[in-house]
Amino acid sequence: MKRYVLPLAAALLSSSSLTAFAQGEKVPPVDFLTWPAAKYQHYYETSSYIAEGWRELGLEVNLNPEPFPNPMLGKWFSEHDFDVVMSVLSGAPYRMEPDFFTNAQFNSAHSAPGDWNVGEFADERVDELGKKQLAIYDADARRDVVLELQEVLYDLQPEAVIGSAISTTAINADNLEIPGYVPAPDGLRSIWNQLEMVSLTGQAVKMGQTIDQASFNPLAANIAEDFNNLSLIYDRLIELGPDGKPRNRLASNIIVVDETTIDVTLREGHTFSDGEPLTAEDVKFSFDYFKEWEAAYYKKYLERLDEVIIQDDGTIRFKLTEAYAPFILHTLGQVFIVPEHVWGSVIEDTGISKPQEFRNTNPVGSGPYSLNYWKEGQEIYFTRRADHFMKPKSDLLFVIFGSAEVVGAALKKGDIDVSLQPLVPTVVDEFEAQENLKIFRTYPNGYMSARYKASGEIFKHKALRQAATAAIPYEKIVDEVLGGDATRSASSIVPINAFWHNDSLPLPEYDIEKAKQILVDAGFTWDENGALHFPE
Amino acid sequence: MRRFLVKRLWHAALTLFVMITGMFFMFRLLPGDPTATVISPALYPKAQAALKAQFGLDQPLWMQYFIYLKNLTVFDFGVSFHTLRPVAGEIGNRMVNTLVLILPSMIFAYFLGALVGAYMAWRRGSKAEGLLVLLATALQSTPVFWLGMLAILFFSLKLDLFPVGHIVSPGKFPQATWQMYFSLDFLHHLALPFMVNVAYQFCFPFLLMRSTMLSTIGEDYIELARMKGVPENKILYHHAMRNSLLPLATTLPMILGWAVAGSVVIETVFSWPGLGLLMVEAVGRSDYPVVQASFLLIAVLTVGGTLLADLMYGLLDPRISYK
Amino acid sequence: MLLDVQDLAKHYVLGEGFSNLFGLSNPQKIRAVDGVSLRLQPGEVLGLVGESGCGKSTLARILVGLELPSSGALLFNGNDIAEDIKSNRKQFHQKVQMVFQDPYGSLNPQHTIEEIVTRPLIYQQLGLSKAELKDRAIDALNDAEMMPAKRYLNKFPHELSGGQRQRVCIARALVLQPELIVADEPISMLDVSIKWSIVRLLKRLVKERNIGLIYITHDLSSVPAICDKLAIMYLGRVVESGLCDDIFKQATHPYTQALLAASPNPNPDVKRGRPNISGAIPNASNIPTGCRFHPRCPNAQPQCATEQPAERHRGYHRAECHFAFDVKIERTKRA
Amino acid sequence: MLRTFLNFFSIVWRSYAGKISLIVFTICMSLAVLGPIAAPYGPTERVYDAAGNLVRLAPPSWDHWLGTTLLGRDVWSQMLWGARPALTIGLLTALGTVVIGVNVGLLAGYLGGAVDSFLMRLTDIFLGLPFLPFIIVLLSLTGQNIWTIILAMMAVMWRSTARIVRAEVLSLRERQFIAAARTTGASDFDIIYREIAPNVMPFALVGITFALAWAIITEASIGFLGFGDPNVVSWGSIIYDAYASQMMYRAPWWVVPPGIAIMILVTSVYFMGRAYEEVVNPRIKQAG
Repeated sequence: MKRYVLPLAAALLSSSSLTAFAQGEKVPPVDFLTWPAAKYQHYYETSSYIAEGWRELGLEVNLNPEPFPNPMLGKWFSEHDFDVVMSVLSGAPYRMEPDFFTNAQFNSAHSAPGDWNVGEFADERVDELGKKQLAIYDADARRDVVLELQEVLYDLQPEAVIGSAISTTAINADNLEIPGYVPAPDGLRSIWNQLEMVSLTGQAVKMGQTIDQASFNPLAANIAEDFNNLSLIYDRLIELGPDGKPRNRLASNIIVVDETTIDVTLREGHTFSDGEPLTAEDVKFSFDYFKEWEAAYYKKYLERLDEVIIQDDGTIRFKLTEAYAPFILHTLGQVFIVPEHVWGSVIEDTGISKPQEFRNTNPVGSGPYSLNYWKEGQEIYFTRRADHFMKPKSDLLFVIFGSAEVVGAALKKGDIDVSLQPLVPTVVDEFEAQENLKIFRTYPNGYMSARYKASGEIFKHKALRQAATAAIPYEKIVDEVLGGDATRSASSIVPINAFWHNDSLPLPEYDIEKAKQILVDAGFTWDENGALHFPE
Repeated sequence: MRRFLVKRLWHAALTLFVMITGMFFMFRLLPGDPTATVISPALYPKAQAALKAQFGLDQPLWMQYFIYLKNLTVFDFGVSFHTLRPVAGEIGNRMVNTLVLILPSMIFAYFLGALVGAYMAWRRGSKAEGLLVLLATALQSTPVFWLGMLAILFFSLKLDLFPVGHIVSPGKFPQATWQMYFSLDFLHHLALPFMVNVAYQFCFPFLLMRSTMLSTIGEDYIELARMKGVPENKILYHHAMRNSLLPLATTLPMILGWAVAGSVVIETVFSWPGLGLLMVEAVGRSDYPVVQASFLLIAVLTVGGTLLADLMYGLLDPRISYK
Repeated sequence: MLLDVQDLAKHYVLGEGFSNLFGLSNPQKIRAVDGVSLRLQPGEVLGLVGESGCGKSTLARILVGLELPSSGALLFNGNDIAEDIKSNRKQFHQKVQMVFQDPYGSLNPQHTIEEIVTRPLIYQQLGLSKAELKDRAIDALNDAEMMPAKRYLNKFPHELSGGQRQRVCIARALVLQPELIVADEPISMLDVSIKWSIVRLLKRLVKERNIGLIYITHDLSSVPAICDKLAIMYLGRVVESGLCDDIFKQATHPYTQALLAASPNPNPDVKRGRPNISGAIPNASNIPTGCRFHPRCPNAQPQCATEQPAERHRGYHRAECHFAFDVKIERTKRA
Repeated sequence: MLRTFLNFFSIVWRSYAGKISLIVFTICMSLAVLGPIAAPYGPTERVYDAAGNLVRLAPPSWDHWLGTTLLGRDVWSQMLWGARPALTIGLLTALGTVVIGVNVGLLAGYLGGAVDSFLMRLTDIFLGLPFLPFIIVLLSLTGQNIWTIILAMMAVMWRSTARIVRAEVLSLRERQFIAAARTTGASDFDIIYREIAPNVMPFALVGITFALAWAIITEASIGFLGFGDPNVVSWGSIIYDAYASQMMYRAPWWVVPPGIAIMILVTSVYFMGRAYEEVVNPRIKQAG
């Protein structure tokens, strides 16, 4: 309300006061949607540092912390009710797919409520390049387009990329070794590292976290922690390697026949945990089943899947409705292969109306672990399947705590071996000082940014976006808020995603003079109070 | 008597019904997109629609309400949006955890408060009395979470006497849940939150006992006993205290109910997997079937406590007659 | 005629209302006031005498508008105001004021004397200024012989003696300059030494200002000092009424006679007699048939149990007894 | 009204404990009023040393009496700034609570009948409401700022005052001075608010003190559970900051002062309430 009254009042004032030179309307106060300080201190602080920088430009900035998840998520994703939002997108293996942080976020076709283009950014070149890379299966050829796309985005600045906080976790080295540790973006949560964990106590590896498993039903899952644990129990055709490249898991070979046809050869002789063999029928069943029953999370990834055809015992053909390069990582790399002999009759057996209601507390999967017990809200115990081709080394015990603080304390005391909960950046040295604790720093592929509402009254001006980006005290944020434990990035595809990241782009720097010059060049002016005015 | 009972039961039921209804509509009628509190807006729009249908949220509001009420009559609280687990199963265990923390500590606090309160009334005007009143009030005036934090700081982190939180040690969870409550490990975890809660809850019974005792001591029959030469400590614990216990006993159920409601804070500090913690988590996740159910359960305990206190008061106090 | 009460009745029904929606209990009818007629001229004091439970307090509450009569007429200056009270309570209260029995309970302990005395003016919304309010309060207090009034204005009731409090009550009643004052046992809770000064005060006010006073008491001893007329109430009815002197000299109703016999005589040489009636006043929900006094009447005859006595009178002296003014019976009784 | 307040202070001043708590409370009040002026730094202002480095987690010193926080904020300044929200929230809540509670109690007790039944059922319902859980749910739905926190607390806390006042009104309305007022032409409104209300003021004042104590603690608890107003530094939020930063072990100067401040303030409020209550009404026991 206020936002609409003020410019009007300002306009009336300026027209009556006969200013010597032409001055546009005063830039209205910037509504900066951010996180509540209490629980998300670092996100909130980051936004407050950004706001301070912008105030130097003559902008009036109002921080608007909203409770998370609601209504903050609602304002962020559904209502797009902000001028700037403190966007913090978490990393995930499948988000290594370059489409996710570029085209999916900035293509004007994705501006609907609930979709990813929350800033309602629209640019023809971005749309065009985005569409183009989707149809290129050859990684190198596709890479060129993705790099160019990043360049265009760098110029247009739909958001100011701050960087990503390094996620630091720790283990108790007295009880645990991880000989084959790989620096995956998801660190100790990565299946590649969990497979490598060796318990020195002869017991299961005890890992502390704060979130309980929601369910072991892959059709019902929709949060990251659920998928992590599901992938211990169920196999996928493809698994994203720690380096961001797809690796074969159940698949032994993948051939892109043409833009809309992909053939997958299945690993031979693998069985489910109940001893039944895993066949091409199970694979076809799984994809058809997820699509037929509209598993909520997978809906988007199965949209372009037209048909699954069993070529012969070991080969499955996927027919797509249109070219979709992310299909391999996003679809083959995410759909779990479930046994047809269990799920095929689950509705009749249990009397539920759809498979999403199935609790699946005793899951039968082909993965490297099987579920031993699940004390809901307290503990989950996975027993390793020694004969699995991924060669798990120890049993895993996930212990659920009420808060991250307690997980940290329990690790310090030796009650648990691993803290899956990232340590708050500023306490890391305290953990490092303790001898038996070993620190793991991981560089996630998620990132923080100030996302402008590019369709909004204020940030529809490209120059203002560019100037705002140059008025952010990046170094201070990294040093003071994130305790130095952060990497910066110029692009939304962060450096850890090395293959797709465009490293030719210079990091944006805090340069208030340059920022002001950009504004001057674009015709912005300041009044006697130092408040910024739009160009005439 | 029967009419009194029926009336009180009817009032309690009415109270619960209004709360259930209020809670149901509060979630759906407050400003903002009602489903935004239910389904993560970050989900792909089509996925949102699918989820809405899955949870029955595509039905008209009044239908949802009737379905909700109908299911409540068979103790079906719906399915958690987060875990997809029937809420009833989820909260049952949590409630037991809350009760094993709150009940013993409250009863102990009452017991201790009554004894000390009676003794201090006897020694009224002494320095010890003044000090204890101050201490008890100060403890009651301290935010219980802060007390808990200091306890963790000192007893767990510094002296390493107790675990920092949680209900059993990781990996020590027995196969059957009931076994847990009888394990030493469990008691070890219970100790610190138990002590903190006792310290916090001690004040009320202490002051109540002290003031009732002070008025009891002034009564004639105590003087009479004294004149008859009954020993002082016998007068204290036999005559005076017995007659002062009534107001204390009758408030216990009500205070218990309130303590359950207040367990939210202490469970959060000690990461105690009880009903209160579940509720805070569920609020954070907008998992409102769980919020509604745990709220309802806590409400049943508080309403039940008040009801019980009312009935006890009526039963135990000969001066009260039923209307 | 200042006040003309005609056949006034107040009946309560117990056990009715919500709790009896389902006919769970038998409603009981209580006839607290059961057909009372009274008349009062300005400047006159009417004494209303009876045992507790006879309905005199209910009658008083009706007269000051605290309760509405069930039936009967209530004429004030010739106008029937029974209906008027409902619609225009405020105006009615300006004309009729009450002095209560308990000077401790009838003053709001949280108010100063000034507040207590000015509140009636405020409630009446007369639109007086603060200064005017104060002046009128002082006048009223002076009239009630609280002198010097200024000294008492900021005091609280608990700082005053019983007699002073009753004067404040009277001042509160006077401040609205009423035409009629109903005083319900105004001296029964006061020390003997103060009683007479209050009685004298009331008497003086009535005469000086020409207002009507209904003086309610259960105790006949103070009556001759103040009352012009007297009405004796028994179980909701006036059983005997007339000029004060007539009644004291020639009481004709056995109940009045019993009351007179029981009342202490100011002359200490005269031994206080005992009432020659037995038992307690019956419950108003269970009024005896015939003459309502017959179960306790020393002279009761068979007809008393069946026939309700008609009113008999001699001049202004009236009585409800089958044998009223019957010399023979009187003589036997005196014997 | 004013008279009752003055009376309150004079009664409290009579006892030894009351005197001390009144002094303590006055100090807290003046901190709340003057604190922001006296505070060397802003509530969220970061402190840099001469070299331009953030002064992080500095232990108490002459420059920083209570040390600094993880983000380089002066704890002493935060304590001073935090007094105001604690007391504002507490006092407003207590006042609102009592205004609602007294009115409900007056109306229910005086009007009786259906109004009484309805209001008492309403009170029963609110008495059965689990206090903190209800406030959390309410805040999660309506947004977290000082005003919703105050409203949420008020919505729950009026219940006990209402009950006590109603019981008192039931006996007051039978007193003769009510009939006396009625015969002078007082309307129901006059009787409720001019005759009865002054007599329940002592109960209201006792209610205010206990509500104040409760509100201060509850506000801190809400902050600790993460439902506090994110734009306001209060004693509760300082504790939460320290807790969430996992710094309480390393920086006791950060977590201890706000807890002690709350303890001292609330204790003094309790003692004032009790000192007054003992004189005014020896019958009612302090209830939660």
